[in-house]
Amino acid sequence: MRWLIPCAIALTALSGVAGLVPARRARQGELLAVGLLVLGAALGLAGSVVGFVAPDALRIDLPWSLPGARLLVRGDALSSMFLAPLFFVAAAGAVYGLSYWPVREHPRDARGVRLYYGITVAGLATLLCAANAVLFLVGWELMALGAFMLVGTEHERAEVRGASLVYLVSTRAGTLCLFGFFALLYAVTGSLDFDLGAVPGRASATELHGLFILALGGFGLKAGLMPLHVWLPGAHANAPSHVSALMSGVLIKMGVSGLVRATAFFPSPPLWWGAALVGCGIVSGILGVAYALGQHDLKRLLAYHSVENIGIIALGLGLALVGRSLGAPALVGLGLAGALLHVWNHGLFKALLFLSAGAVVHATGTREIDALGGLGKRMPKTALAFLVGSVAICGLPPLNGFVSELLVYLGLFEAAASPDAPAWLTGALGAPALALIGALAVACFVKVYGVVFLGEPRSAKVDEAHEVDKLMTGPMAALGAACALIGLAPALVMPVLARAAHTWAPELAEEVGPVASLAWLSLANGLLLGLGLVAAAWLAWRARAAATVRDVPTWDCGYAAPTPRMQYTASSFAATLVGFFAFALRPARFRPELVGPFPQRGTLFTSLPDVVLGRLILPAFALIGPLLARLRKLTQGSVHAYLLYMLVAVVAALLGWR
Amino acid sequence: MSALASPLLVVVLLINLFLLGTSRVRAAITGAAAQGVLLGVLALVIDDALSGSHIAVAAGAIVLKGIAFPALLARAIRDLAVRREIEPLIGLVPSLLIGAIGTAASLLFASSLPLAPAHEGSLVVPGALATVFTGFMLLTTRRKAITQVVGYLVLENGLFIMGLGLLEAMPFLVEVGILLDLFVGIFVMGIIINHMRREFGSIDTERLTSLRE
Amino acid sequence: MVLAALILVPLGLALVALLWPAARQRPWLLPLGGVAHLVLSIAAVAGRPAQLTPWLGLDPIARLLLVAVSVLFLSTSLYAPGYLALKPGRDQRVFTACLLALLGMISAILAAQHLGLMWVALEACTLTTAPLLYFHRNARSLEALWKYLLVGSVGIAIAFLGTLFLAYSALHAGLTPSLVLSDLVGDAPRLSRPWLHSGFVLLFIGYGTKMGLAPMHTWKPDAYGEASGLVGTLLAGGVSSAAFLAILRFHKILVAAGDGAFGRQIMLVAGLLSIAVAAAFMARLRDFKRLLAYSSVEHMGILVLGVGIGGSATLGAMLHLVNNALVKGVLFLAAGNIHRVYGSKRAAAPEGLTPMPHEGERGGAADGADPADRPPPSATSPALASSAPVSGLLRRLPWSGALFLLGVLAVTGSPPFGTFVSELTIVRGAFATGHGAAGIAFLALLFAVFVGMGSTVLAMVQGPAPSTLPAERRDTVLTIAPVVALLACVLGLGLYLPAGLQTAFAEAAAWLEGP
Amino acid sequence: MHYVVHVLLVLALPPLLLGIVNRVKALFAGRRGPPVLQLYFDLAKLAQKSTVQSRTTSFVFRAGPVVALATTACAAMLVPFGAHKAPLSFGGDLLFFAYLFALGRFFTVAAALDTGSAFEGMGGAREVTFGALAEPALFFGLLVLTRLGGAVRFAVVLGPGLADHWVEAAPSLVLVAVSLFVVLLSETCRVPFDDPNTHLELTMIHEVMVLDHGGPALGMILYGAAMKLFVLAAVVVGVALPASSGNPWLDWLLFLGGMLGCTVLVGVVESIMARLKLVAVPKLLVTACLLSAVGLVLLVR
Repeated sequence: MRWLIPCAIALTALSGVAGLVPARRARQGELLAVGLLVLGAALGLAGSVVGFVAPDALRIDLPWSLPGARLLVRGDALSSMFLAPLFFVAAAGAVYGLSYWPVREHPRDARGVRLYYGITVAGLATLLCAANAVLFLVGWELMALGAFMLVGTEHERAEVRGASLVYLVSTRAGTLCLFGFFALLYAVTGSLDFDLGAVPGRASATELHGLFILALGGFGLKAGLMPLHVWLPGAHANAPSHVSALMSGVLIKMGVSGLVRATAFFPSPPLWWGAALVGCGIVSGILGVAYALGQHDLKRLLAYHSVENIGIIALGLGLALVGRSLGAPALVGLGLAGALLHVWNHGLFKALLFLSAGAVVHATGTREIDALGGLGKRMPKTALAFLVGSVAICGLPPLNGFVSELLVYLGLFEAAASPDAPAWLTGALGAPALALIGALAVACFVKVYGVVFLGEPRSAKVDEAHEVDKLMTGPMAALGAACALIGLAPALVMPVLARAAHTWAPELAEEVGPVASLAWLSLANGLLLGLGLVAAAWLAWRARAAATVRDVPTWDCGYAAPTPRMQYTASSFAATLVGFFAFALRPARFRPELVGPFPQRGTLFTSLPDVVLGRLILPAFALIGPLLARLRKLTQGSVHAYLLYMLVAVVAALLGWR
Repeated sequence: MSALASPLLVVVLLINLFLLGTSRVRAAITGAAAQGVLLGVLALVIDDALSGSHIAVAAGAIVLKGIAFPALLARAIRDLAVRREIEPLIGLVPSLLIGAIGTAASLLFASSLPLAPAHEGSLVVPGALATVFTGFMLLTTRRKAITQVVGYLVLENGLFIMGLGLLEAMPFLVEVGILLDLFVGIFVMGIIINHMRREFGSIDTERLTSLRE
Repeated sequence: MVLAALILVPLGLALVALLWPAARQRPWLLPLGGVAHLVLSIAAVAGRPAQLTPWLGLDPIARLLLVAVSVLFLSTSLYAPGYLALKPGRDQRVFTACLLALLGMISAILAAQHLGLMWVALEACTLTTAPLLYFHRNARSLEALWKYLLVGSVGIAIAFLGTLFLAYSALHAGLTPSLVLSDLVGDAPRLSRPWLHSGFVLLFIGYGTKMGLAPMHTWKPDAYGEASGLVGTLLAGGVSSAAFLAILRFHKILVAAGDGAFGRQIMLVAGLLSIAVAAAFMARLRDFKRLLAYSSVEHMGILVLGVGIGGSATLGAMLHLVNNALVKGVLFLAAGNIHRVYGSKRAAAPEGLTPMPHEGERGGAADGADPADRPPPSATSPALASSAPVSGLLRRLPWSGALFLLGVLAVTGSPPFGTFVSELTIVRGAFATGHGAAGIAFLALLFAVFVGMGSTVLAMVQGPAPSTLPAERRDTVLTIAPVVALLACVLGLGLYLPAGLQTAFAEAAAWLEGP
Repeated sequence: MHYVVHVLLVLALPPLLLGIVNRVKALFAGRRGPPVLQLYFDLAKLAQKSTVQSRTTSFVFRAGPVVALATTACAAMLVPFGAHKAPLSFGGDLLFFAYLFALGRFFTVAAALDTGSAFEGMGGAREVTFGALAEPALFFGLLVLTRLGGAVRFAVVLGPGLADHWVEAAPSLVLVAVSLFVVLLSETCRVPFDDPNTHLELTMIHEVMVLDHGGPALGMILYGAAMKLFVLAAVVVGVALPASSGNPWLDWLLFLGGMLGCTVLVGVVESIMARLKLVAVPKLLVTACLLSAVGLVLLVR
């Protein structure tokens, strides 16, 4: 029993090794590898279930000879909360990878992808159940480095190289912040083990601030909170799609889990922690979706939506922190439950979206939204999967996205109704912001779904696209079903959430959250579906009764010969909304020079490069480089100068230190 | 501590200034040789009691510092047809000034260090420091490899003076160690200078600047 | 006796190598010496602290270092025959002999309890290294050698002056001056402070030159840049560590004198300075061997910083001493393989951290044609002419490339490598002992270093491989297996410390801190 | 019993509202105008017609009207009419209500894009753009109401308690009522946001999205639009006129009166105002948002 999760970790870690077989046995090899990984994932899921019902059953505590280290494994409800989606999505992605990235299509790197995939999953699981800083950091870095190798899979392309370097550098920045965080924690508590609520008694104010800032830096970087998201779009866009699914669905949540764990140490955190998280959440949410609106690259767009959803999660977590500072358990329960449930939901529907996007890329060979179109007829299953994902990610009923956002909303309205200023400010800013985020998400996903799957194909390659095989549609179906299940019967997950929230804030009651109203919500969803079915049935009946003509062109207001190129493009669709946010997004427009009555043929090209990366960080690097280069004048190879430095050192030290 | 020591040390200091001021390679080498011989004599007179190690060290110093190395360097000049002028990176007058300042500074610095009763009022420590400083000056301001070697020689002379202060206290092995090591050091440098001439056609170390970022 | 053997056996073998007629078997004297040395050092460490003469003996740090250096040399010596086989027509006789002599001298430094003897041994190291550096016999290696020798000898001279000061401090206190460590430690409280302090400063700078601490590090990039991987390994892993031990022995005297704070203050500043200088010079540095040199400067700084912080950071420094020695082997040997196959020490231009036009759009990343891409100075020397910048290692040299990448990750302190544990322990110590600012600065500098190394190394391992390279140049078992072994050691130290090692490290830290 | 009335009203009344609006406009224009029941006749006619669908379209195109109608009907079940409870009421039904319309918008626009026509794409873009701006206004309004009521459900915020709040919090409630009315106009695509009877596709929002629909589907769309007007008007009336006499039947009359008033108001606005330039629309929506925000601030200070 207690070795369930360690076994799962070992299996997943080694699964890829089975794939390292000579080319002619490659298929068997990768089947075996994926089989092992799925087996490990099954064990892990079982383990996470155990974690919910009997947390102590998973506890392992062995000595470890490294300084400050202990093999302290803990599978409490919080860990399980993150372990469950990890293993589910990982298994789905692995199966999908069998026909998305097989050795026969990618002889050079498919084995590597499978190997690093397993290692990444193992690292994720390790860090989730680790209760000692050293063990945690080992898992953390296994995850980070495995993911780095995965991002760099197609490193012959310059874009991929750039993305993987940015990813590597920023993940290291995060890891170093965590070094600082744990070191400071050790200085305060005298131990590298995570024992809840041990800190604040001994911590000074500066130490508290330092701890939170370091945690926010380290975990926020991984989570992709604005403005720490710089690595995220490139990495998600350039990794193989099932890897993007794992990264966006699970990996970035490790930042969230870290923040949840770190804040759990402090029973009464300073108020500004929650405020800061709420602020980051709102900014990430709004700007994330605004960036997504302006993207031309299907996967980059989805990546920015990860930033948005992390923002929503941060909003919920921040609300919970504010509630904890003010001693308002209702806010704590609703905010945390909403955040944690959104972790699940985003894991499911974002993985679903990336897998179906991957299917599109696999079938058409392009990620360029404005080059696609009309795929709904050619890849119906993929289209349906993407539709489900879109509705879910927009937080629309009757799917799961709405449930978690509902919980966050209820918390925010609760806060808005409270007398003290921090609380009602949180609510008054958070709720409309969340509404705006939702509406923008609708705009964005209508755009994507419409332009990619509806209308007419915009290029020949797209015209002859075909549906992908079962190994790819199967995982999508599983994820979609999970979305629908949580959406239609949210009351089922409430006990789990309550358990997790209780682990985070023991002062909370064992069952938190409006279970009753969630049951009503299921009823309302049922009513919605019923009405929809009635209306659909009536329409179908009428259509049968009266003749329906199908083979006519779209009525284009009298224009005789419409062509696919005349369809509304994604860029134009989003232009107005992007314009509203131009002050923050700085969109780039390259418009042709039109002169004379009969101007030359020209093309308009708009793009939305990332402001933080493109206008802040890269210029900073570009600035520092030459400065340091000037420093090099000190070592221009003259041995006399070298000896002079020694003389100066001697004199300075002798005069300085006696 | 015999009365002869301090005058000798004064002469050593004067030779330092001469080394800084001279414009001729050969003169510099001769100066270094003279300094070596002086140090040998100094080793004999530094302590009242004359022990075997004193004689050994003195002999070693005179033979190596006073004769062998200067001869080696002189031959190098002849074989390598080195131009006779020292080409300093800073003018001779400035280097003289800096040398004088350095000597003064080392006197001051030494005065801040408490002396053992045996050496009260002696110039051993300041002389050593000043000579080391002079060696450093020669190393950092002289273009030719040969003159840099001379600088290294002078630097070692400074150490030697410091060592004399502890001659009776220091085990024999270390003294021999210095001389041996000095010998090997100069020897290897000589070899390199040879190669250098072959590789670059000159021993002007200012040209050795291809290794850089 | 064992200790004497540790020094004399390699020297004897060096003599044999000089006299050995056949060039084909000669390199195999190195593994022989390596095995013998490992056996002897294990015997020496396992045996009770042998203090047969007051002059030779092993203090706890020396025990650690002795085994580490022995392992390092063994793996290097296994690498050597394969390496020399690929370098026909070079003077293997002197090379082999000098390698063995170097091993003997390093052991002498470690075993010396007499500070004068230690000094002599260190100087002898400098001189035995000279022919090794000049192995390639071209102008660049000659220049490197000249700088190495001049700076090194001056440093050694300063160290000698410091030793004399130390002795004088005893003389002034009216004690019979002795340079035997135990005596000095015993009399430490009575030593004359002014002499002790200035002596320590001089010794720190002198031996710091051999260690390669900034600003005395200037010889390092040149020497390591021109040295073969073998020599770089022994210099960075062996000689530098030995010089560090030398400094620690004097620090111990300070601590015994109750002046530990004085030494720590100096080390704190010097350590941060060295890391900062290394970080600054690593930025956009495309010559990967010089990059490794600066990395060595950085890690010497980390060692000194750890001791300077004190407290539990000292233990971290001890761990880091061993880890760094081993990982340097991985890096330099792998880099040697790469250099041999590509004939270039220059990495391709990195992608990603330079501003790119509408980033991410239409796959339009910067094409990496940056102005700094002019032909490197190395192209002037005939051996390296017409050499493409290094890229695509993972495709062209999967083994060496992967090992180099892993080595860089290890040297930058990524979990689960041993360096991670040591660096984390140092940071912990910094915060726990109230050096929070130093801790933060240390982390920031580590990041800067990582950016510098990471961007260059990624440009090397990733990307398309140049098609111009002759196909017969590839990895061989002899040039890979030792590197793998070393990497395994580093990884092992990051995952598990056997009880024996654990106590050994603890003793080392205690020896340095305690009375 | 009253639930049955509720459902009947929702099913029967909406087309009448549009008739009233048109009649008001006609009166202002000095015409007799079409009969008040005209929309009923149109719906009956459309239900009989056969349909023509572009070959480009897929099932999404047919799902558009269905979902739009279903969501509106479902929303109608959440809103209390006057003093009468809604059939379906639970904590958070306000939010469910708001998101139902978002769902409807999603599928309407998707259906428009399914035709691949540039004009309908244009209309869809405008729909989602203005919808996104209307959302915060709506939520600020809801915040005010919930802060007054104390729970996030219609039954509480529009309940009898509201009447008392009108006493102490009149200013904010007025502001909220106004901004909700503006939201109503934009959500139902009335003047000044959109002109239901314009014939220039370039300037339309809602009408252009449904260009390709015909027959029963078009009927559903018209019916759905009318019902949307009805539901939102019910909310506005609930806020503006929370009075309740003791007698339930009297309350029904009160409610119908309020609805009539609201409808006439819509008609008047359409008659006396011109349609705004598209670029000016966001300004109006932001203004509405600010109104209710100010309402909130007035409440908490």
